[in-house]
Amino acid sequence: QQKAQFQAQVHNFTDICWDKCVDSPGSKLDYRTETCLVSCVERFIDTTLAITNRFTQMVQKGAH
Amino acid sequence: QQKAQFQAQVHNFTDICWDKCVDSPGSKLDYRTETCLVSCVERFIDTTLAITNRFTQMVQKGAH
Amino acid sequence: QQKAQFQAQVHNFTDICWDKCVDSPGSKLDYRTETCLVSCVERFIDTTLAITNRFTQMVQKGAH
Amino acid sequence: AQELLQRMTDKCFKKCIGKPGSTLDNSEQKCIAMCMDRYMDAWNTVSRTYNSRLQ
Amino acid sequence: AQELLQRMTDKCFKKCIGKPGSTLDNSEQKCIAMCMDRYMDAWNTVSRTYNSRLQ
Amino acid sequence: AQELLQRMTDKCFKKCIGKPGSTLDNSEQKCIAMCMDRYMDAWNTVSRTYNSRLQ
Repeated sequence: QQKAQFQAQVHNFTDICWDKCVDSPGSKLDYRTETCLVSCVERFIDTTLAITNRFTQMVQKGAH
Repeated sequence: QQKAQFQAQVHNFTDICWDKCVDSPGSKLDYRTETCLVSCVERFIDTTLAITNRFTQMVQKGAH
Repeated sequence: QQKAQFQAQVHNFTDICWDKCVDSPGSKLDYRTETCLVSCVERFIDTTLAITNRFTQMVQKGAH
Repeated sequence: AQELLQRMTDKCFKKCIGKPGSTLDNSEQKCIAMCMDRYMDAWNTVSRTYNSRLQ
Repeated sequence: AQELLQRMTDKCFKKCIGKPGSTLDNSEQKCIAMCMDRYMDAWNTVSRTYNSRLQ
Repeated sequence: AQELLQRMTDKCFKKCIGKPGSTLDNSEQKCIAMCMDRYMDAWNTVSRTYNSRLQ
């Protein structure tokens, strides 16, 4: 079940990062696109963490 | 369960109306954006009602 | 249940092909739009088959 | 029909309502009615095409 | 809150991260915080409007 | 693999088929094959990156 969740996330990230990084698919995955995909996943996870942390703080302060 | 349905609709409306009304998020929810959000929800509900009524009439007349 | 699956596909195809073929809805479904919708469904099914076949071959050759 | 109504509402709201105003004005109402008819036409065309492909 | 967090993350990532770089830079972090606040404002406005319409 | 095939088909149909014609022409077929390979590359890159982040 953990594997299913991992795969669901990979599908989701691939969907989002494909749109951000791939214009027209070429005959190879070039270096630029690969770097973009790696950064996209990393920054998406950073964004998720930033939002979750900030939200938790707000809830604890009762601001929401 | 009614609360869950209400919240699901709020998520859905926020998604649609965010794209219609918010270009770049500013330091406050300005008056213009707030008005747009309120109208967006109201007009979306109007659209739903208009479509549902018209569809019901069609089904009753056997036009579909 | 087969009927439900058929209808789910029709909803899905209509969604995709509406975006590809209909710019602004007119007072009739004109010939050009109708032709586009028919081709859109046909080509989408072709694409699905092409991708599924190629994927199956890859799995059989152990390339993936 | 629930699924059809939902998808039709989403598509026609996006097509017909530019900046939402204080009421659905006349041209928006006409656009919605026309969009709805064309969406059902499209649904029927797609359904027929898919069905004949399955034969 | 899970659903809210997920949708907010999707929207704010799309709005604030143009080309993803090697870190979240300062302006991206500020954009995310602001986007998050505005998204919750929007959620509350929508919720209030929908609720009063149901009365 | 069902989910992968579905998402890949959606993305590659959108990228490779402009105005759908009476057959899949040669350049569309090539585009689909290439798109499919790149989509799987992307999936693998994403999977590796996410996995190393979880360690």
